Order: sequence, then C-alpha cells, then structure tokens
Amino acid sequence: MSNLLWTFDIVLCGSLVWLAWQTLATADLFKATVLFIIFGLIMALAWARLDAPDIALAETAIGAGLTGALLLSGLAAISQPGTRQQSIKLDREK
Amino acid sequence: MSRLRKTELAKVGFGLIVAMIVTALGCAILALPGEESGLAGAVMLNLDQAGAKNPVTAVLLNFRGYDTLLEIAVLLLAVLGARALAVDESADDSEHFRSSINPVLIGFIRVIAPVMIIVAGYLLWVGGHAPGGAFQAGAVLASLGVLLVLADINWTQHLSDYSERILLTISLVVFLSVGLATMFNARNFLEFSPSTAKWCILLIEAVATVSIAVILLALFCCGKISNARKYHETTRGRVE
Amino acid sequence: MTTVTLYALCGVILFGIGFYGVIICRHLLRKVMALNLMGTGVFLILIALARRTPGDRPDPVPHAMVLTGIVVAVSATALALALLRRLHRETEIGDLPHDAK
Amino acid sequence: MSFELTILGLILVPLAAGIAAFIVTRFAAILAVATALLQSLFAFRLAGYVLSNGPLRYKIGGWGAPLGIDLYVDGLSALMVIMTALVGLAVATYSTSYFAIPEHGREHRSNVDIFWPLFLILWSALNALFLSADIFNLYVTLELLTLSAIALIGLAGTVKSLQAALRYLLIAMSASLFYLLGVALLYSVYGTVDWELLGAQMQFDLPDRCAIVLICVGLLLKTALFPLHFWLPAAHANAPAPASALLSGLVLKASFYVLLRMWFDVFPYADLRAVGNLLGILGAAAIVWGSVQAIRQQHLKLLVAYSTVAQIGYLFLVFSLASEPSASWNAWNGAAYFSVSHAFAKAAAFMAAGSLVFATGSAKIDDLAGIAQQQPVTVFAFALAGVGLMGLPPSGAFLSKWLLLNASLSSGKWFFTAVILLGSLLAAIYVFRVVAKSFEAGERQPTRHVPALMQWTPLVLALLSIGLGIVATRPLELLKIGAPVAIEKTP
Repeated sequence: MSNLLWTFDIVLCGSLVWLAWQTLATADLFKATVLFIIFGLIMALAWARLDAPDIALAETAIGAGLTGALLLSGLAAISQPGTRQQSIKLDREK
Repeated sequence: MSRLRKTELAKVGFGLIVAMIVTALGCAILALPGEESGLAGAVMLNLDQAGAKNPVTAVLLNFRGYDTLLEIAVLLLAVLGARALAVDESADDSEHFRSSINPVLIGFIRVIAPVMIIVAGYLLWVGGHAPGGAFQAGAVLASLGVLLVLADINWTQHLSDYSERILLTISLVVFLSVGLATMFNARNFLEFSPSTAKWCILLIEAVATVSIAVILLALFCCGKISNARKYHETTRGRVE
Repeated sequence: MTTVTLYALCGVILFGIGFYGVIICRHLLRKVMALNLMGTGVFLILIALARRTPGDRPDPVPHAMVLTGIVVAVSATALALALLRRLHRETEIGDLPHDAK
Repeated sequence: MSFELTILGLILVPLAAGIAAFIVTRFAAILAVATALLQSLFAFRLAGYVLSNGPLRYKIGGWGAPLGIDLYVDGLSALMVIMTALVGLAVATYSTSYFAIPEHGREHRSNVDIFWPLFLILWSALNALFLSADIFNLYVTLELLTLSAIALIGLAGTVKSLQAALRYLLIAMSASLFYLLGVALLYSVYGTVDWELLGAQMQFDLPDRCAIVLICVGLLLKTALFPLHFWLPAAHANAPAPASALLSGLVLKASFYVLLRMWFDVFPYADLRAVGNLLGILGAAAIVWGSVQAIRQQHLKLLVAYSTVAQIGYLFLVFSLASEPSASWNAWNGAAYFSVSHAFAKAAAFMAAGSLVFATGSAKIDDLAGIAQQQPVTVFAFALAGVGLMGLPPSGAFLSKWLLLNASLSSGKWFFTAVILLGSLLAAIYVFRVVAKSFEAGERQPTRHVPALMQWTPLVLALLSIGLGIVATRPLELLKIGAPVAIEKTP
C-alpha cells in the first residue's frame, strides 16, 4: 500500500516538473498554453493528496480554468493575422 | 553568431544561478524540523467561536479576515487596470458572426447552466463546514459566464455600466460595512461575536461570491462584462 | 525522505523552473506562464510544509494563505494580459513612435 | 476621535473613497482631495498618539497575534504615514489640474476616471503597509501596492509606458514570490508571521538564512537597488507625472521600510554584518552610477528617474554604517529621515518636470532653453526640489546626509564619507544642467499656459522638503519611539 502511494507521489511530482519544463520549452505557444492548463489540473491532484481540498477546488476553477481561459484568449488576441510570427519581447534597457 | 553565443552563455550562466538557489532551498527544506504544528492548535482551540466549522474558512473570513478584505481589493485593482488599458472599439461589424453560433454548445449550456448555479450555491453553503467557499463558488459562476460569452449569449447587454460597477464593488462595501458594524458593540474592527459570526460570514461570503464571479468574468472580458460580445469577436479566431 | 519533503522539493524545483522562465523566455505570454509556475511552486512548498502536524489534519493557516496567493496570481495574470493586448494593439497599429529601443 | 478610529481611518477611508470614486466618477476628484485633507489630519493625530503613549497595537478581529492580524504603529511608521499624507495631498491637488488637460486624458475619457480610484487604493495600500505588524499581511499590501502602481504606469497608454509596466510587473511579481517564499520558510520554522514574535525567536540556521536571503532579494528588487534597478528608469519616466511622483516618492519607500523593519527588528542583526557591508557598497555604487547616468540623460523625466536610482543608494548605507554601535543611531535616523525628505523633493521634481514637459510639449532637456522667463514658478520649483536632492542646507536631505556623514566618520568608514560628498557634487551637476538650460538666453517659441495648480503645488512641496531641515527636532523625537533595540539611542 505505502509502496503504491510512493509510486503515485513520485510519478505525480515527476509529471508536474516535466509539464512545467515542457510549458516553457515547447516551441508552439498554443501547445504551451494547453500544457499549462494540464499542469493546473494535475496540480489539483497534488493538492488533494496533500489534504488540501479547498485549494484543489480553487486550483481547478481559478488556477487551471480561469487562468487557462485568460491565457487562451490573450493568445488569440495577439495571434491575429499578420502578426502571428512576430515575437513580442521587452527590448533591453538602452 | 557571437550574439547567439552570448545568449546561450547567458542561459547557461543563469541556469547555474537558479540551480544554486534550488539546491540551497532544497537543503533548507531538508533541515526543517520534521514535525511542527504551526498555528493549527490555536485555530482548533478557537474554532467553535469562529462561526465556521471548516478551519480554512474560519482562518480566511475570521482570524485573518483582514487579509481577505485586502485580497478582494487586489482583484478589484486588476479590473481597474484592465479597464484603464481596454480600448473602446466602437465600430464593430459583429453581425456576420451570428450565423456561426454552435447549436450543440447552446444545448450544452442549457443543461450545464442550472447545474453550475446549483454547484456554486452548494459550494458557498458548504464552505462553512466542509471544503468550499466564496472563491470557489465565484469561480464556478465566472466559468459559467465565460461559457455564455463563448456561446455568444448576450445576457449582459441590458446591464448598465453603473450597475456593473456596483456589482464589482459590492463585496468590498459589504465587507467594510460588516467590519464597521461590529465596532458598535465595543468590539474591534471585524471582531464578530461568537453568536452572530456564522451569519456575518455567510453574508460576506454570499455577496463576495457574486462580486468575485463578476470580477473574474470582467477580467476575462477586458474589464467590462458589458463588452463581452465585442471583445469576444476579436479573439474568436484561435479559441474555437 | 517523507511525502512532505518530496512535495516540498518538487515545489522548490517548480519555483526554480518558473524563475528561469521569467528571466530567460522571450515571449511575454510564456513569461506570464512562468510567473504562474513560480507561484505554484511557492504554494506547493507552503501546503506541503503545513502537513507536518502530528495529527491527520493539516495546519489550515497556510491553506488560507495559499488561497489568497492564488487570487493574487490570477489578478496579476489578468493585468499582465491586459497590458499585453494593449501593447500588441499599439505596436501593430504603429501610430506611435517606435523609438523605445 | 479615538486611536482606533484614527488608525483604521488611515487604511479604510482611502479604500472606501477609492470604491466611491470608482462608482460615482463625477465627484471623484473632489472626493480624492477631501480624503487627502482628512488623511493629513489622521496622520498627525496618529503621531500625537504615538508621542504620548509610545508604540501601539490594534488587534483586528480581536484575536491578536499570532492567530489574528495586528496593526502596529511606532515613531517610524507614524513618520512614514505623515510623509504619505503630505505627498499624497500634493499629488492629489496637482492631479486635479493635470488630468483636466485633454491631452493627458488622451482619447479615452475612462482612463482619467480610473486614475482616482487607483490613486486612492494605492494610498490605502501604503498606509496598510506602514501600519502592519504581520509579514504575510505585508505581502498582501505589497501586492496591492504593486498592482496599483503597474496600472498607474499603464495609464499613460504609450508603447514605452506599456513596455515599462510589463517589465515592472514581471520583476515585481517575481520579487513578491521571493518574499512570500521567505515568509513561508519563516512560518514553517516558527509558526508565526507576527514580526515582533518572530524577532524574539529568530536564529541563524540554514532555513533562517535562506529566508533572509529570499526576503532581502525580493525587497531589493522592489526597491531597485543597483544593480537590480534596471526596470526603474523606464517605468518612472514613462508614467503620467503624478504617477511618477507617487512611484518615486512613496512606492519605493514602502519596500525599503519593510526591509528596514525586518533588518533591525526581525533578523538576527548581529550576524548580518557582512551582508550589511555588501548592501552598503551596492548603495555607494548606486549613488555614483545613478548620478552619472542622470548627468548623461537627454530626457528630463529620465534624468529625474536616474536621480532616484542614485538617491535610493543613500538609504542602503544604513545597513553597513549601523553595524558600529557608536554610529548606529545616526545612521538609522539619517536613513529614515532621508527617505522622507527624498519623498518630498522627488515628488516635487517629478511634478515640476511634468509641468515643464507639458509647457514645452517636449520631453527633451534641450527644448527647455530659455524657458525660465515664461515659466518662472515651475523652474524655481524644480530648482528648489534640486536643492532638496543635492542636500544643501537647510534642506531635510542636508540634515540626513549630515547624520549619515557623522555615522561614517564615527565608524571610521571613510569610503562612505567620500561617496556621500561625491554624490552631492554629482547631484549638483545634473540639477544645474537643467536649471542652466532653462536660463539660457535667446529666442524661443512661446510655451503653453500651465494651470496655476500645476505651477504652485510642486513649489510648495519643494519648499516643504527644504523646511524639513528646519523643523527636524519633532520628527527626530518621533523616530525615537519604538526605535529598534539593536540601535544605541545615544546621538
């Protein structure tokens, strides 16, 4: 039983780290956003595992749901025709 | 070429710095005492006077209610910022989107809307003694709002900007008023008496649910929920 | 090593990845996501450490703190995206001088 | 009116006024000015309570620390609240005229309506921060402060301001998370977030050291100490003028206040000597580097912004100087008083700069040539604010620098003596550059008419920053109340 739980914990933590890294490393922004949302959902599992049901609920609704919706709509707004490829970055201090 | 080399070098260098931070923090975590109950004891000791059986709700609305008050102000600030940055796009040819409304989505919303409202109400009520509360309930309602926006159901068009602003701020107003009202009994700001605490918390949470839902939805709609349609059409391209 | 330390260390790594992303990633949308990852890392550390109580009920105070933190994070994200939209709009229209460089 | 109502009023009245200003936009400006007047009254009353009763606490919710959140006020926080009230009053007055100008309202009328609620909530956040005794509550107030500051920068709506706001947001939010992680570590060791309870228990083990570093890095980023200042000039120079005044004058002081509080009251101060010296050296570097950059700027508001980078450096000298017992009182007082006098002088300088930019329609210093004849009041205000920045007698900055100089002499740290003197010289150069340009003889285009309030408010504030050196006895007496135990209170 405890071995099973350990495996579960390790797989969970490993996938969280992997998803986080992929979110930043994936070339396509849309994919990255989807990975970010999946990360939020897996995170809810971790909260539940840590006896934090209040936070699990808030994370699914706010962390993954609304933040995800915000990011997707932001992505849509900035990938309108003509500027898709343009990467907006902060220019360095002169 | 040399520029490329430079950014690579910066990445590696910064990566090393971050690795050092992570290692130091990891060691600190391992050095922490294995058992430490923090304020759990104090919370449990005072729980029966707090007006909520769910300890998290008790901390959020009673013991550390002041933090929550300021936190709702943070949410409001985000809306203010979004409003300041939003641009009025008055000329909008929105009619040609009418035809593209998805009937399946409408049907889905017919079913899901009442369920979501009930879930929100349940979360709000249950927050007093089990996991749940205003933030979760508000977020569920806000998600319903987002679905309605995506389905192009224009329920906010009759909402004046004035009433919208009232909806956005009502929870702060109520929170402040309840806090001040407690002071009339020679108590401190936000000091609920054990007998009325439950109802004070429920009142604040009920109003907060509405405000939080409206605020979160407004954040999704660039600060104004009455903008929902206009806004949505500018972003439809990628989302669907 | 206990469950608590496993999750807390996971939180530390997430914090590190997020911080790396905020500084190194170039696209602003990705920087915003990295900021959120960083925040989640901190929250995970708080919640994991809250479970070191002797009984089976975790310490509720960090839970309330994290709820506060999640709300702050979503506010910051929303504000960042509002700025991003506006910036995208202004730079695309280009009726303002581009001499920011 | 009781102490309870005063301390709560300082936090809740601007918050309530901010909400009201958001709902009823028509009366927002009047409401803000009325609130500002009331705040000044409250602030002085609060100082009165502290003077007669010593440090005071107020238990919000009646629970008391560690379970609940306490408000706390002593001499230092009362002085900061007074500083906020007076600078805030000046900014409110200036803004009524500034935002009445159609150009500043830009094409979107709604932006102006948003300024007042943002301004009032920022004020509430500042007071809540200065009066908090709870380090997690400080995190919430810091966020409240940062988000309102970001929105204020974005209000300008230009590409540069948007870029600056975004950079500021990313940096300030990561900084907050560093701070929060530090708080999390401290809570997980000691089970409290009240700073007095923490200060009584704090050790110097590995988790404590990590927490100290995290909290310091977070606050240094927010206070923009060299070399972490890279986000500051663009953010402060591109915001609307009243917002620049608030950001440079007050918002930076908030995170500095938290650091000062933590350093001397919470952290095991005796073990931090080496870090303190490092901060002092960074402060010295900031003074030199910021001043040199200010001299090289072509844009007026960028010059003032780089001057902020330099002046922040003086504040950090305290962390090195105070480690000598004989010098600690002078150093601590000098830093606290410097942050007040800098708030006045810098807010005045930014507002005067805003008026000059409006009058000429150009942000360039070269376009100021000969403007003194047409805008004598504003140029005079800028020059006086400059005196406050250089620290000529009898300004408040002079007194603060005098205290810091004394501290550096009595602790034998000659290096800092030299830097303080060099900094004043460099400040004189950049201020003189602007003033000399504006007196340049020759033909010039007529300037636009500047509303009276936009001319006189900076002047009054600049005069106050100079007057601070004359009326210093009372504030210094106030600072003694609740001053950290680590500080030797013999001048």
